[in-house]
Amino acid sequence: MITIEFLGPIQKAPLTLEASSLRDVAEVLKQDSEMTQWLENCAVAVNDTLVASLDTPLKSGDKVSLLPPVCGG
Amino acid sequence: MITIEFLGPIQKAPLTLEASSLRDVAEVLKQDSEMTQWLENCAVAVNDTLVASLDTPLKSGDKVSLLPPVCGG
Amino acid sequence: MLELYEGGLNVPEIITRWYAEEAQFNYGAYIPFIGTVREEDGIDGLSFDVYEPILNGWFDAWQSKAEALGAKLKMAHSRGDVLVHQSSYIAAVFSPKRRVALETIEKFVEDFKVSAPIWKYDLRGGQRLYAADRSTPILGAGILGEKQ
Amino acid sequence: MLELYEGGLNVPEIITRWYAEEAQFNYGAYIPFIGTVREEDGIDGLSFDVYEPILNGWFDAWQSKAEALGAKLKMAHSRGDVLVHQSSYIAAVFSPKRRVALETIEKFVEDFKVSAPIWKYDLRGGQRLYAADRSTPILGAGILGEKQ
Repeated sequence: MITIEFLGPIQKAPLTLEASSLRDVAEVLKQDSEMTQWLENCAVAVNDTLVASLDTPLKSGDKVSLLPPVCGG
Repeated sequence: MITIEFLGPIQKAPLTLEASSLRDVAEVLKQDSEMTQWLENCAVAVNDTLVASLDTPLKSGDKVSLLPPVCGG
Repeated sequence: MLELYEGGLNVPEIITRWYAEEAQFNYGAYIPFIGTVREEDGIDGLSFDVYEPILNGWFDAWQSKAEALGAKLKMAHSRGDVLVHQSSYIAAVFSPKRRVALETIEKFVEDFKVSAPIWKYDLRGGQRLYAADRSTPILGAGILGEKQ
Repeated sequence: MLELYEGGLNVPEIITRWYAEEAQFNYGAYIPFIGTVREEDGIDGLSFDVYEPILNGWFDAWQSKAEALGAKLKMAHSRGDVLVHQSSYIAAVFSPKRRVALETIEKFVEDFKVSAPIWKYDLRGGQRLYAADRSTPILGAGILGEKQ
């Protein structure tokens, strides 16, 4: 099982699901109409490290974080 | 009569002389061997405004200042 | 050093403490950048969410880059609500030399704006509204939305 | 505003007072650049001569340029002796926006180095030695040495 957490303005409780790569995560989130506006502009971190590929493998216990557009300062 | 003042590291007392342009000032200062090292790297101000031409006219009472290379900060 | 505070920053305390902390390390240039909440469009203030684990990693990577140039970085940021005319952000560089300090503070502040995992909200009439139009996707964002 | 002081600057007093002075003017960015005397080549400190009439004119011209961008400049500098690890120079910009602040502080500080009528001396073994090798002729210098 992996955990997905939604940061900042995404008002959504964490999800727990089975996934072996980010591709599986994308499949699940695309079914969620609330998430449509976020998938195209969110960065993704696995265990708090930003990743650049959908092929990033996942193992049980991993944490996937979605980071929407930022504006610090 | 005009006055010439020497700023910063130029260890020289002010001079008073007759001059109708900076060209006259240059003629006089070139006779002064102490000034050789400074004439080529000093900027010149007339009445506290920097000037760019030897043809700058001077009138009685004007103050000419020589500003050697700077390093503030 | 990265410092997070609830609410507006105590700017005098922070910028003078940082100056004192580095006084004996022979830096020739110190440049703090102080960001203050502007009164505009009728907002009461701004509010911030900060995701600390990734912010720390981003900051540590920048600190390593600065150290390679002989420089040092410090940063302070607010969480939660910051009213207009209060400050929410300080980024600072110490460096032996002027050029490195000027170049580093500019790059650090600009990268902060597009990379640091911090989310901004307008405070308006008791509501906290995500500042979507002023926000920037992090470099590499969007992979989950790719056609497969 | 341009402030000259005998000896080293009271940096905490100056940078916090400036921050307070501008607190109600709705600037979004404040960047002070603080220059400190480094211990190097065995010097005891630096010493400065300042020619105030032309410095004021130079500063006023910069202030006008900054105002055209909605920004404001402040500066403090030492006269006389400043020992190692003391500060001799603060330049600061206030601006509504980040980009103008970052660009203006860089240009202002760089132009200061080659234009402000200030002369630097090394303090070494009780002597005050002109720092000729680190000094820059002001733009347009040399007219008195031209062949006629």
